[in-house]
Amino acid sequence: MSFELNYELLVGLLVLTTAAWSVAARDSYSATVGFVSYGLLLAIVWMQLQAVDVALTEVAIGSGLTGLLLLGAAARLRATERRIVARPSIALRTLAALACAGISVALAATVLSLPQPAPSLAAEALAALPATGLGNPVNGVLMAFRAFDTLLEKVVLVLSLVGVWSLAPDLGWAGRPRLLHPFADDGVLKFLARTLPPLGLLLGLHLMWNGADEPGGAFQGATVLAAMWLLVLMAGLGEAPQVRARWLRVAAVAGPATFLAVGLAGMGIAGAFLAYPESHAKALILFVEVPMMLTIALVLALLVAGPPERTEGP
Amino acid sequence: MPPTEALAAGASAGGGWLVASIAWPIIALLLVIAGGERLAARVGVLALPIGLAIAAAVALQVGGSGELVYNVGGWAPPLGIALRADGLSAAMLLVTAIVAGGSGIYALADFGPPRAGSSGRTSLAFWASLLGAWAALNLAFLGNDLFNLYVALEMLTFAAVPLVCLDGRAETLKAALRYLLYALVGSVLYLLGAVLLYGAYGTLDLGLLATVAQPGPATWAAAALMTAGLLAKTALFPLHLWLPPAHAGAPPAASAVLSALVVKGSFFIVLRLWFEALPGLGSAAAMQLIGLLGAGAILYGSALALRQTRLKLLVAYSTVAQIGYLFLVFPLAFDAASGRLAAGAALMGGLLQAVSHALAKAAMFMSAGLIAVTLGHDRIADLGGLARARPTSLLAFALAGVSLVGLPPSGGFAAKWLLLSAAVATGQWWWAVVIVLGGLLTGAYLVLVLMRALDEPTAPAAPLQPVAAWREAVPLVLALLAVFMGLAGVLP
Amino acid sequence: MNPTTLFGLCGAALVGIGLYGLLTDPRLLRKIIAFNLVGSGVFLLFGVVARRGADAGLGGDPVPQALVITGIVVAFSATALAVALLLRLHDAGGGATLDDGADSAGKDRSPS
Amino acid sequence: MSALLDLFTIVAVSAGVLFFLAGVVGLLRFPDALTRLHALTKADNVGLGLIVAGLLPQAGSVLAALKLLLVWLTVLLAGATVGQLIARVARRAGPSA
Repeated sequence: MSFELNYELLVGLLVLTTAAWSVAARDSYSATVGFVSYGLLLAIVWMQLQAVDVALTEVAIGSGLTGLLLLGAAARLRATERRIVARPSIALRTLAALACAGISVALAATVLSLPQPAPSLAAEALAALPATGLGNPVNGVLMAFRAFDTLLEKVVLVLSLVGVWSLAPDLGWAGRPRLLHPFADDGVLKFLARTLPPLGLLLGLHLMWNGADEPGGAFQGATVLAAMWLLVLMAGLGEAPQVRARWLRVAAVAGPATFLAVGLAGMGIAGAFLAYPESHAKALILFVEVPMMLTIALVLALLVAGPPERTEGP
Repeated sequence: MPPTEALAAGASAGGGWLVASIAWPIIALLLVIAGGERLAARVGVLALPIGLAIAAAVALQVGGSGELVYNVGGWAPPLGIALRADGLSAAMLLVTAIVAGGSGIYALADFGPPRAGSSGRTSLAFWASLLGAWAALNLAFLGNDLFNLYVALEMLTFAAVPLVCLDGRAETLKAALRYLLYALVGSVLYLLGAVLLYGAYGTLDLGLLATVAQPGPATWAAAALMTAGLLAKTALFPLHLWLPPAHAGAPPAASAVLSALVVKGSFFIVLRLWFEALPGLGSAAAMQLIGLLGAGAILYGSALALRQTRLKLLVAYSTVAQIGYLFLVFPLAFDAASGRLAAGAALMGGLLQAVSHALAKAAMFMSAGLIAVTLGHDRIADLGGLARARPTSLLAFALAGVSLVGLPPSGGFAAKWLLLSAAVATGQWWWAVVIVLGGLLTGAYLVLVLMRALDEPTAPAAPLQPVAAWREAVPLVLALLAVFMGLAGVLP
Repeated sequence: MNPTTLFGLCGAALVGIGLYGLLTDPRLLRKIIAFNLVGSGVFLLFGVVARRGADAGLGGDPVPQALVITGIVVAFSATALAVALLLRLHDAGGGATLDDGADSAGKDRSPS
Repeated sequence: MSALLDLFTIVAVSAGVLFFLAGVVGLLRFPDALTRLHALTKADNVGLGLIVAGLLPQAGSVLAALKLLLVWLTVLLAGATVGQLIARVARRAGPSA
């Protein structure tokens, strides 16, 4: 067995251990911490699978933002969860364990049975990439070949934001999201929230700009921006916006609206919905990515911030 | 391949209507969010007739050419995503536009522009969800790519869940959360199946899969996972537990959309999967199993509907039962000789059942809602005097019932007749017994409601609440459509 | 066995671990975490499929890689909606489980 | 020259790893939050610093080297902040935590 495989075996085992921990831990807060470490380890796996774009997304969203969301919830539910004692009986749990193990084994067997050499669209994607003016094939898939999915997924994001907002109590509608992690009076956090965001802003834009040709993209960049904004909010340096604010609504739909408009324009100028004229493909894609990044950053941060709850006043 | 060439290779004239039918509700959705609570209802109501016109245009085009195909971005599958419409999709697009339109008009009373003092929260949430669900459903009916359909399923979930708990009561929140968990697990299983298919064949396009898919462990595992996930989302017995509390707890306009349309989205994808992508992979045993679950749904759902004491819950359990009929299509369309699923009377029966149930169930939830508003409650035992107090709504409820039971000339009759004749033609008499028995049980629980409603008032009733006539007209029109759909006879 | 296959088995195991948590833990927050485990297991399998499809000088098939990115974002939206629902339910006095007696879903039920 | 640089890399990275190891042992063995934090921050600051220093000669370009330094500085900033925050919570919760 080579060193490489030993290393990979170790990473795999760590991933499974942290996963098992986040299921088995008694306390939900510990389980969530386990889940965050799990996400970070998973990103290493993604690197090993030569999927740098996915690794970035996993760290930023799968582990980072999801972790923030879950940690906040775990803290708020701590007292209630302690009272929950009813668990399925040993017999039922054994049955469930056997069933799940069976599914895993069947799945593993299926994976082992997949054909070799594996079918792939890599060559097609690479051959078609010049028409998009991009150098990163993953971004080519996201912004050109399967741009429709990407557009729809922005709509999904905005829709889920409305869904989260719809959970506001009626009295809270005029208010602002109550952050899950109120640290308002902490000087240390304020210091971090003043020093880090300029750097974060730079990194976010760099990720987006670079995404055209190298790993990264609007998503990963937007997540960094969202994290910076959340940091500022958590440190009490800024206030979460009112969900009724007009600028917020416009910014929330700016990304998908621009994407859709460019897509519809493509019907006239490039012969199909979401097609780009070859000479201007890259410019158009970047033109779409800027408002999209704004929307994604905004929506991701607001999804973490939760429904409006606080009413105005002291 | 440059976009223009790809376009020439794969798209049909008039395919732009397919894009329009998905893009239009999205445009309206974005306008609703940007425009704010005050404009939400106005934008929504204006969007409805235009959406109906687009659906009609698609139906006309499909009627002319039989099939519409559109390669999005000009990229042909397997690299790109194709949209495709046939008669089935056209019919579903139309009924979705009609029911969404009806719910929208009906909802103006509850979710219209916010009056002074109200927050406008529910108005924004309702219209955004309605338009989002509409876009997602249209995508589910037109999508021809497994991952694109996954996005459609998720979009449908995120639009539907907030509709369940608009009132914010703990029990509806619980119902919404249970629904969300079922739906998420369902879509993750579906996605897992899609992953395995891509791993085996390198494409997600339904049409291409049909040409390359072979029987084998990966294909079987994928088909099983996807079907299980989609059944959970369609609430087929025994995965129906989330449906009654979710559908009965929602506001009536939302219940109508959820019960009439949302469950049909995932059902339609099951149809596409088995009839388009993997037609030669069904085994007689697997199809009988799906049929068995359908039969279980019909009998169990009807029996539980019979035991309900609340009108809205009865209507919700009736949905559990009616979903069962949809899945009888699978054993009935399976041709044992060739080992393939064949489009024919059974499939047409299933489609008619989906369409007529959509119209009838929307009518039923809306009239049940008006009855509850009138009386201030929806206890079946205390419906006495309703025939005099709210005759139009009761009539709409009864007419919708005619279609659910399957009496001629209703759409429900045509559907059940086609399923019955397919059962007879293929010699599977046991499904015929289930269909007839289900009809009898449906008749029983509906007649019980009607008998109560025709009674004299039992107790000194609380002052009856007024209901606008135009609101009563909506379910009546939908119910009449369901009843006379069978007469139209000719469907695309 | 090569590393890609190893991670494929890992993904299959993650799906099982997550499903187990989803089925047996009555606490909703834990169900949400477990759902995320299942989701990431599925994504990992997709990543393995992508890596197996390494071709034309690319380290992996970019199509599934791109789809996983979309999937991760959708899973995050789902988690956000579920957490918001759970916290609202908690504030409305509904507790932190779905256990409410008669109509409790089979898989969500804690036997008494 | 390059052999010397390689040697430097090996020594520095090994030393860094040693600090991380010590930090992990401390995290697992020390009795309370503050002492654990003490062990952990050493690993973060010095350990990572040594690893980054060791990798600098291998970076290949000035830009890459600057990026490595930036990584270290960012971790320092975040680590210091989080350490402070945890310490405050631990102090508020009392010595038993």
